[in-house]
Amino acid sequence: MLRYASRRVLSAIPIAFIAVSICFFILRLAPGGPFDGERALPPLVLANLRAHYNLDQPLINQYFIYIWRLLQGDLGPSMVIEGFEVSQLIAIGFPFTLTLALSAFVIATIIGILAGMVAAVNQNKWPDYVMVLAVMIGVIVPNFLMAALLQLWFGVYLDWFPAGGWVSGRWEYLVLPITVLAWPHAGRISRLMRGSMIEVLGTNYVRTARSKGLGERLVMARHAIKPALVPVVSYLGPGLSYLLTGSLAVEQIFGLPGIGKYFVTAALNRDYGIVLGTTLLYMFIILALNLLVDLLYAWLDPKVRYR
Amino acid sequence: VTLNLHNGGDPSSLDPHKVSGDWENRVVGDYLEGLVTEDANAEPIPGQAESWEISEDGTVYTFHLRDGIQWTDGEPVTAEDFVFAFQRIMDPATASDYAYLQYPILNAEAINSGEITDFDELGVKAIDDQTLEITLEQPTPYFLDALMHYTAYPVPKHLVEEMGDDWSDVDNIVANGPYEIVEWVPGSYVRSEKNEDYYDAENVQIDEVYYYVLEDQAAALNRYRAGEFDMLTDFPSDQYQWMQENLEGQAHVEPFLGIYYYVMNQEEGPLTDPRIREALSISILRDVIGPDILGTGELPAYGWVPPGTGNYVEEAYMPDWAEMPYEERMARAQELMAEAGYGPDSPLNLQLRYNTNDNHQRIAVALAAMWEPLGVNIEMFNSEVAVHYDALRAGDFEIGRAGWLMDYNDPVNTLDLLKTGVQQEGQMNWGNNYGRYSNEEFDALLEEAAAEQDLDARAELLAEAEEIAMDEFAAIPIYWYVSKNVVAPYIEGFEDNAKDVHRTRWLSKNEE
Amino acid sequence: MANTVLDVQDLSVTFQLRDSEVDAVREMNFQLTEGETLAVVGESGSGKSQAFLSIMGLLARNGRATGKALMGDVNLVGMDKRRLDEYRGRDIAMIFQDPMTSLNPTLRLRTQLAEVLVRHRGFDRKDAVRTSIEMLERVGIPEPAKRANSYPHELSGGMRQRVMIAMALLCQPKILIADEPTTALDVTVQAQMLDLFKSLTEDFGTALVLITHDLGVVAGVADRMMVMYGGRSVETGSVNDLFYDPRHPYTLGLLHSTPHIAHRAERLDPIRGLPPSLEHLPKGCSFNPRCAFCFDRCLEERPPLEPIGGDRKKACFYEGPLRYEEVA
Amino acid sequence: MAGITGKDQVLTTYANKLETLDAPKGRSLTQDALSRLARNKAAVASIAVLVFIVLAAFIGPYFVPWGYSEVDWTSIRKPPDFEKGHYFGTDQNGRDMLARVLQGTQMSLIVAGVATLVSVVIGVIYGAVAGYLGGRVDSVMMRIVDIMYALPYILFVIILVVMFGRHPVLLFVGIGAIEWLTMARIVRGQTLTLKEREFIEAARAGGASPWTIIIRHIVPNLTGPVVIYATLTIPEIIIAESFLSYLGLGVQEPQTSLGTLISAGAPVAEVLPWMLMAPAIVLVTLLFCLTYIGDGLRDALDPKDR
Amino acid sequence: MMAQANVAEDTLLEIKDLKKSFSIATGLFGKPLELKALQNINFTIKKGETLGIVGESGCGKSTLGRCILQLIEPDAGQVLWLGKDLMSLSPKEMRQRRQDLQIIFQDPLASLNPRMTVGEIISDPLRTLRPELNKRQRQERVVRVMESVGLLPEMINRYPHEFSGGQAQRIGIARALVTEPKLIVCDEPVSALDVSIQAQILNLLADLKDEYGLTLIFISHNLSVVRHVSDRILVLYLGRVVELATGDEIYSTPKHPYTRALLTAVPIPDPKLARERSIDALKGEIPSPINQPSGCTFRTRCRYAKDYCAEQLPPLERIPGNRQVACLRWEQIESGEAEPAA
Ligand SMILES: Nc1ncnc2c1ncn2[C@@H]1O[C@H](COP(=O)(O)OP(=O)(O)OP(=O)(O)O)[C@@H](O)[C@H]1O
Ligand SMILES: Nc1ncnc2c1ncn2[C@@H]1O[C@H](COP(=O)(O)OP(=O)(O)OP(=O)(O)O)[C@@H](O)[C@H]1O
Ligand SMILES: [Mg+2]
Ligand SMILES: [Mg+2]
Repeated sequence: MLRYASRRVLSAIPIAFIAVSICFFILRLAPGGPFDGERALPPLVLANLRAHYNLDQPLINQYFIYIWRLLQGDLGPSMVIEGFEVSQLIAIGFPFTLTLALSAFVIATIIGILAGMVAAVNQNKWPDYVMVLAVMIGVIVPNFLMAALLQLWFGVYLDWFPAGGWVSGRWEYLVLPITVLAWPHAGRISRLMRGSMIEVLGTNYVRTARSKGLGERLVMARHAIKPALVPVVSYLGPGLSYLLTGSLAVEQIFGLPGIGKYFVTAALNRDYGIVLGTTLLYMFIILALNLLVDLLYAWLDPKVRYR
Repeated sequence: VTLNLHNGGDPSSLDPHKVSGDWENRVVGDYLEGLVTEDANAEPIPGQAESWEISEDGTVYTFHLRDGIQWTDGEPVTAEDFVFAFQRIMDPATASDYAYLQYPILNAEAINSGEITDFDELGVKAIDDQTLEITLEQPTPYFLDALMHYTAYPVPKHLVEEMGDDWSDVDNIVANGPYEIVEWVPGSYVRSEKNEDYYDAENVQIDEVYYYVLEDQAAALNRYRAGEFDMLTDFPSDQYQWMQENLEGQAHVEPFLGIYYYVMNQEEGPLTDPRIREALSISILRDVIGPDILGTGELPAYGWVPPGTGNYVEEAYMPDWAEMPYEERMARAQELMAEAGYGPDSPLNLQLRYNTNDNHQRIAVALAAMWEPLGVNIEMFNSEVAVHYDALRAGDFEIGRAGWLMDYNDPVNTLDLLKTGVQQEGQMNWGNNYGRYSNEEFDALLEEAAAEQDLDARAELLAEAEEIAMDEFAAIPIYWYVSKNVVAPYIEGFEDNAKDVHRTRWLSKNEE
Repeated sequence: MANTVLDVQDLSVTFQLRDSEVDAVREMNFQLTEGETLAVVGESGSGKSQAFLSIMGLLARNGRATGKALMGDVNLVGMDKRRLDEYRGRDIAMIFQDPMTSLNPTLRLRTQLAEVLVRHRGFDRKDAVRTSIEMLERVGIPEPAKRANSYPHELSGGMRQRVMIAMALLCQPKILIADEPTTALDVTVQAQMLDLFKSLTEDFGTALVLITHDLGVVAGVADRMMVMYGGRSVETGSVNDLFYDPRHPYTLGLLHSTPHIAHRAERLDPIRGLPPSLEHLPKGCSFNPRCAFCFDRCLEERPPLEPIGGDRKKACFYEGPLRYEEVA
Repeated sequence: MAGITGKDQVLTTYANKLETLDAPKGRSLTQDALSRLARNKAAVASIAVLVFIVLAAFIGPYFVPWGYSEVDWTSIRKPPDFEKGHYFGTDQNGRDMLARVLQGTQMSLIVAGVATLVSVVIGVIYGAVAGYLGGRVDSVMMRIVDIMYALPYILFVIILVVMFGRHPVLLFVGIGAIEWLTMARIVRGQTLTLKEREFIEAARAGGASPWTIIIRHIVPNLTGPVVIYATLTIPEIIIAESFLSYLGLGVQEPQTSLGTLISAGAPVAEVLPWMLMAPAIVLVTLLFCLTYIGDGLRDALDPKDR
Repeated sequence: MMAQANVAEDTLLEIKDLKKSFSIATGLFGKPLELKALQNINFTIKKGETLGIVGESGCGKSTLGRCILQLIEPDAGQVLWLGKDLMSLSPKEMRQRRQDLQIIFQDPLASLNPRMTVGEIISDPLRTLRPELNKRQRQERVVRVMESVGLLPEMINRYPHEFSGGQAQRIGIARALVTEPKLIVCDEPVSALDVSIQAQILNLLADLKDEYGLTLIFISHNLSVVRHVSDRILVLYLGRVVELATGDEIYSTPKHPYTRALLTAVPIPDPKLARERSIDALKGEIPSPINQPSGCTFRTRCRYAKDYCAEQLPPLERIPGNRQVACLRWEQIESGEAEPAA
């Protein structure tokens, strides 16, 4: 297992390299460049700019320059946010996005699992239907709409929470954003949990656990949860990545300083540096997460073995 | 006293030579000041220069700097700083987007293009520490206006020489304007504090400014309503009516120097036929667009130079069809189409490109509906900004939407959009003339006007050019842009102006 | 007479199928006394397991039980699950037939064993684990301390079965239901297990229900025996009576089909015909299509389970001597 | 014993008894599931509502007074007006919201249907193959998925449009291309534990090839999570569609979709509420129905449950 | 060796030096332990023969069966089917072979796909191995095998969890029989069946054997059953063959002390005899396959064990009467020289 894990960790580097390379070339395939805006720049200025960012060189040279810099740990400059290096932007925004996404992730995962269990135990009875209603709202209502509505209701009408912004260390600024992020995640988790839980509740080993008179709660908590978690765990990786990228709408509506927006806007702006930088970052997060998920599988189901 | 300003986008930089947007202008214009600066109405008034003289032929400007002006690190602001700044922005290595705004200066273009490598040949000279002489290529009536632009701001030579581009990092940055930058959280806000060393500091009322980043206008309005912002620099036009009813007097909608228009490909395809261009243009019911479709009441545009543009003729261009009843116009348009061989039975299929945006889409939808009776089938094609302009520049379109906000207050700024392209390295460079309209007479008039000293005569020449282009339907003007601000009732000193520049220096907050 | 620990009255179990119902157990009646071993034998599919699962409140979701199973004066059938949990595992425990699927594949044996003690005997976890390991040792698992850390799939079938046994024994229940507890065990280990059961009944007065097909096992340990066919008990009585003087043709058939280690017959002698379908039981006695002694009445009327002297009961109308040779 | 040997001798006794019994017909899980689904009240009610929505979306447009692209210059951004036949009001272009909602629903139903199908098929097969084959194949296949997660998805879309122009099929490809990734991960996780079950070994003993095992033994046992996740994918697809359309791939004006209508309605929720309400109510109803149907299907496809 | 001569035409299956060990993970980061499940297994089976395999629980019987069918890959050794090594076959060839080789799994329920009806489960091997049959023909066969194992055809649409243990076991048997294989590995095929059905199934197997030369490997704990069906019996202990002889020989003259112990423990279906008899169950710790004792693995429980048993691993010797036994002292034990320890 340790060997498996370390092999996966080592393989992250070539994989990230592949991802960055693919991304690099796809990016250049797309028409338009970082300096295509509403107005055409005079050709001279444009040429100056392109020279400044080495964009006047043959593509393959640019690629090698990028990779060479990357190997030295330099993610290069942002082409649209000119005052910053990509690594600076990530260093500023990423901790925030991560905090936001992780808090939402943890809260939502726990709520989702519990809700799913409650629904499963009361399969096709009213708590099940109510639970479905409550959590599915988060899944069904698109997050930009949810964000706008919550902002209006709780930020403007009721004025319970700030309508936006972020002051370091003040939790009330995060309540609405986290709610918007967490709700759909909790919804999905609870759906997956409900389904697999129902399946597990029908197995012979749950029958055995019940025969021991453990009480329904303990049967759930100890015997049914673990095997039922498999699909939930499968979803954790994609789930967190949705949270990271999905924070775009939340960041934009609540005016938060995260990097979620770069995942989308940088590609639209053709800010090559940021796109590549965030892709790289994202790649590592995904790889780490999925390694964790794979290890979790082995923990959940001891029969699962990796070579 | 703190001003919470909704500033829209995230500044890409604080270096005046690297920025390009109005949201950056708001921040940069508060901490740096040029020779000339804006008053509350955005008219030029003395800034770092106390006074200036202009030579007879209008090509040499001599500026006298104020006494005792200094950077916030205590270094004096000298004429040398200005010389350095102008040289820096023209340096190709700086790769400044907007360097061309200062091309009227002698040799500026040549230096920026690398033809001249000796920066000292630039027409900006320090006579002594407090005297600066700027020489122009040719007389330029709007040059003082151009000097208000951030491309003409000084930079602290001593700092830039010491740490290069890093000088504008928040830790290093110095100011010579009414404010100094103290904090920048990308994606969130920039914070400035009042510069006590500023020469007019005693009249500056606001002590602290937050320039908030928030691109979502609806969200910004919500935060304004929650009391988190004092001023919005934009708002969703759909909310205008609602605001007029519920936030009486707080929404400011004013004419703004800019034009929203459609370009037509005049190099190839059906739109090379002027009859079709005419039909398309006259069949647009422009009056419905501003008030109903957009909701902010933008005025219909029939000409090419925004009303209120300086150095221009009194009477704006107005084609005779503009006054015709709409039915007549439609009848005429149908006639024209029929002449060109199209009609409901033999429809003309056109592709309309616009960049992804709600308002652009609405206008495209409305226009398509207006053109339908002419037998024009519009296929709508939206794409993101980069792709859209890439296609426009490449001439890869039939009709496309475009817009122009004026950089300086002079008709040339928009008329240039219709100038024939120039031959460069074996290729035609059409610049911003996406439709590739080309008329020798028009080009000649512009050239003539450039050399004309007399402002009135110049204005006439330009007006003539405008008329030529518009009569040939070189493009379809649709509406004049408006500026949209929301200002809390307790903010004082806010003056509406056509340039939509409102320096914090002039504002004050009336807290009971 | 010893105390009656379990009194089952008119127990029936019905399963809902897609478009029909199956009566897996019908009107079952029996008593279980302290320290007694009751062997339940019978045809596969005749409702042995389901009868006892229903007492434990563990029927599948589509199953329904009616009747009574009195333990003292509490009726276990249809009892609220929360109250039932007070008894299950402590007073009444069950060893399941299918050891492979009855152990939780995701938990270590240690956890699965110890939790009963924690729940019912108030042990703390450490003690519970220690006691569990001792129990594993008693059921003959080698290196029990190490094995307690394994997961079920790492064990062979027989080992899992012994784990199941250990689990049921931990609380020294009053009633132990062992559903084919030794099928996966080799004879030496089986003997050990049977010894273990014996000492349990003798030392602690546990009443043991031994569901099995191995008549050898029945002969070895059981006091009384109940034979089931088609969802009903067709004959009950002491082991000796039933082995040496079976009164129901099905019991006789069973005894005759058993292979014997001592002599190798060319062919075994099964009961003719197919087991009945519980969905459409034949009219009259459900054994009638396969019965050599069947006569008219059997086709029309269902024989009730009636006492026939001693403490025996049978459900058969045929009163003559059962001599298998006569019909064979 | 005819079945095994062709000779009837051996088991004549049984055979005789069985003459009377007809060999019953085999029934499969799907047939079964349908009948079980019919017994789930919430699911049946949801199906009824869904059918209504589908009918309204496809037939409704023939019965409403306005076309979805027709502009009524006299009622721009007007609330519901029964006299003019704008039952749901009009949008900022003076188009009838009812007509647009119907057209949008139709579009979203088609897109969601096809794209869900694409993503489920690809995701299930990909995930099951990776999980079942395991080892190196699994590693490579899952790393490909990881890379695809990391690459900025919008770029693909942009390039797709540039390379192939805009074509409705591309929309499905585009959406399917993201949504299958998660499905594949879930399926793979499930497969990892399934393949260790003994009945898979039994299937191998029965000579089944890996492919057969995946299709016949693994996939049916995946239905629970797959059905559930598929119902979760649908809202995502509807939103993704509006985003892609926004970027220029997919549904183009004057045609519309539920997601597009909602994104247009969201910013004016306060001032032109009818623009949000109509599509939002349809979407929410639709998705709730699908959720309950999904639950019902899951339950119905689980043989242990009835 | 005589092996060469033994490979007569009628040798169906030959196992040579088969080894299998499992690695047991110990926590996430622990070093895995090695569990030797099978060690140096050698034997042959002739066509039409039934080989019984008995042995303690956990001694590797099921593992052996799985290795023969290539369901798990042996670590070493050969499995020769008609002289051809199954391990060298390509997966595709092996799949074809499976028509001739079938297995009845020890665990009835777990080996049935919970989402297939009985009909589908039984016809599943037919669908792959006999693609030439159409649906109707398959259905017919399925119904017939179901009858022959005592399952009612009306149950064809039920799902596995709706069956009793014995019924599930019969489904497994039916699945193995349906392809008309040449060899069946029966892993505890009748353990959950009542004696009457058990007798039916055993008779069925016997008939198939007589008429079609079906070859069986019959794993069971029920020695009476094994005795009844087997021509020869192989006794396994901790992954090693300790004795191999014909059924009659084993039962009348067991040579290995473990075999002896087994036989004395057989329960007798006669209450009086059963009670009178004192079973001397094997004493002592059952050794763990992970930590096997040195020398003879049985010595820890053997009442005849001597010190030298701990030093030398007894080889599987051929002894008169074409039997094989792996005990250093079998002759002494037989002649009564060896004194059982108290
Ligand atoms: N997948 C596995 N991983 C680890 N160990 C295993 C595995 N399968 C079997 N074993 C071990 O291999 C040994 C032999 O197991 P096997 O199942 O062959 O025993 P068996 O002789 O069939 O026993 P039983 O009669 O109880 O079924 C046992 O000690 C068991 O714990
Ligand atoms: N969940 C269920 N749904 C429908 N029928 C069921 C269900 N469970 C069991 N049955 C049926 O109930 C009958 C009794 O099953 P039970 O398990 O009690 O048999 P058994 O006597 O224990 O047999 P065995 O000795 O084979 O284990 C069987 O015919 C079986 O098919
Ligand atoms: Mg049973
Ligand atoms: Mg086994």
